[in-house]
Amino acid sequence: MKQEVNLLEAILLAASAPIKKSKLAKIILDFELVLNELKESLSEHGIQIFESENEIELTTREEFGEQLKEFFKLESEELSTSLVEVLSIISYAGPISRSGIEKIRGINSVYSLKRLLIVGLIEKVYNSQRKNIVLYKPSGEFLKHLGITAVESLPNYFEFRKNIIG
Amino acid sequence: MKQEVNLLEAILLAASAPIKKSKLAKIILDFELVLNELKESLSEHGIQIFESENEIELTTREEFGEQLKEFFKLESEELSTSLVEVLSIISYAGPISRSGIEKIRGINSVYSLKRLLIVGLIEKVYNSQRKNIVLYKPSGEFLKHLGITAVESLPNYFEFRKNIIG
Amino acid sequence: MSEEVIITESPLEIIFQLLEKKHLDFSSISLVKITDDFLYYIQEKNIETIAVGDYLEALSKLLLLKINHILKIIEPEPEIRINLERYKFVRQARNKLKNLWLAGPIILSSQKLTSKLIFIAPKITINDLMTGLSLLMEEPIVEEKEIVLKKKIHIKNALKILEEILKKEKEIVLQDTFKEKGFLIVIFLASLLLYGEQAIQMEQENIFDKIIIRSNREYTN
Repeated sequence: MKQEVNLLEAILLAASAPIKKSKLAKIILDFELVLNELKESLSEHGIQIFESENEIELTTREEFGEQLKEFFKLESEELSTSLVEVLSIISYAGPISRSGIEKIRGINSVYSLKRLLIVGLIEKVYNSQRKNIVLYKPSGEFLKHLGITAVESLPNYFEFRKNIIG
Repeated sequence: MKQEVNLLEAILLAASAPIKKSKLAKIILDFELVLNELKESLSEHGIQIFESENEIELTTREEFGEQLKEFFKLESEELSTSLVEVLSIISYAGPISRSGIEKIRGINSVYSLKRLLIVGLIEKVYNSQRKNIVLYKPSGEFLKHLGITAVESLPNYFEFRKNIIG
Repeated sequence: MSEEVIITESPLEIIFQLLEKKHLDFSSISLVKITDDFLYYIQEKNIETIAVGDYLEALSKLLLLKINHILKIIEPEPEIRINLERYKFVRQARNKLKNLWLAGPIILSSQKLTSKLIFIAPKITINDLMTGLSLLMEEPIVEEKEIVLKKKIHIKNALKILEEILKKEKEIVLQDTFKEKGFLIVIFLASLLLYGEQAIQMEQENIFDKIIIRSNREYTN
């Protein structure tokens, strides 16, 4: 077991990217168990497993955000008000379609969506029943930037969601 | 002390590249002590501190070399549609920058590039004039696998290239 | 990335800003008070062609509210108010998110650009490569088409054009004279302004029928 846990850790470091759990499960027996062990073994460390619905990744722990920002001299890219607006609708009311966003904003939002896709802050989700409907949701990249693992941790999430979706 | 050890670990993960000890010692008190603590805390893990005279780096443990290859082999064998797409763009429009690829696809492509680099299907090329710009081109091994020696031999090369570069 | 960033601000945002400037809430009566400001804003600003229709729609909702107010018709829940009520929360969410964004990045991934670990011949052939690419080229991205409409249209210019034409023609059929959709909308907005000044008459038999515009002015050539 210990071997498997360490192998998983090594794969995640080598990939330097999120990896599909389903792929990992193909070569790691009892994957879920191994994953939990790894999380456990990292609980006292400066690094952690960042987990989304389908993927996992090795990342830094949020409490070091400030210090890492300083060490690597990182700055948030300036985002225009329209971009933040579309991003907040997708974060609080997503997954949501383009027409849903446009109904809320009262304006064509195609440019903002394109830009957010390219910078990797949002992702497309395809509806399993209706393949031609594209929905948008915030990307793991965006959540990591904010230091959260799920949209539910956003401030006033449920209140804003209820009022925006209506 | 624990905090410092964890900070060091987080820095090393985020960089995933060798960092000068002197640079780290500027922000971490008792650096040597902290470094030893970190080595100690990773002794049972799949990742380790690789130390040279002036630098340290977080790397995978050598004993997993073969298994890592096994895993990425699996990845390479079943390339997802998005990986094939990026590979096609690089083959036909390369050498091309990351932002060039993203402009064509309309979607952030950093993780696809990382994956293709690991399995040796693409290579980095540095622009002779502007050293900080990384361009990507198909690897020689990949071309050989396709049975050609130069990208120009790809079917409809010039027509497709013109179409996608625009 | 030095790409042209096109700002398309929500008309609801503009309405909020106009209200804030006058320290008004968004009750129906306040909205009536800023209708002219909104109209003035549309006339003065360069609005992206892609957004003109949306601004026009917001304007029509405000105008409806104003007409109802003048005629003392009480509408239980004016649509524009419902939109603004919802948008108020979008603005709040936006401010929270903006601050969170600026405080980041908090969690970092490895920034490493990986390098070759192995080479494994993938199970793809030259043809797969070509297919991957042709799919990309054929992919019908509806959104792309709209991006072609990049030029800005100033309402003032549209007014000028419309007046020039009416000088010569006296009477035109709107849809036959202006074929391009984005432009048609702007001209339509301009004609509403002229109609408001009683400079023209507008006729439409049924909804979706063609609109006939007739000049009331006597032009001396």
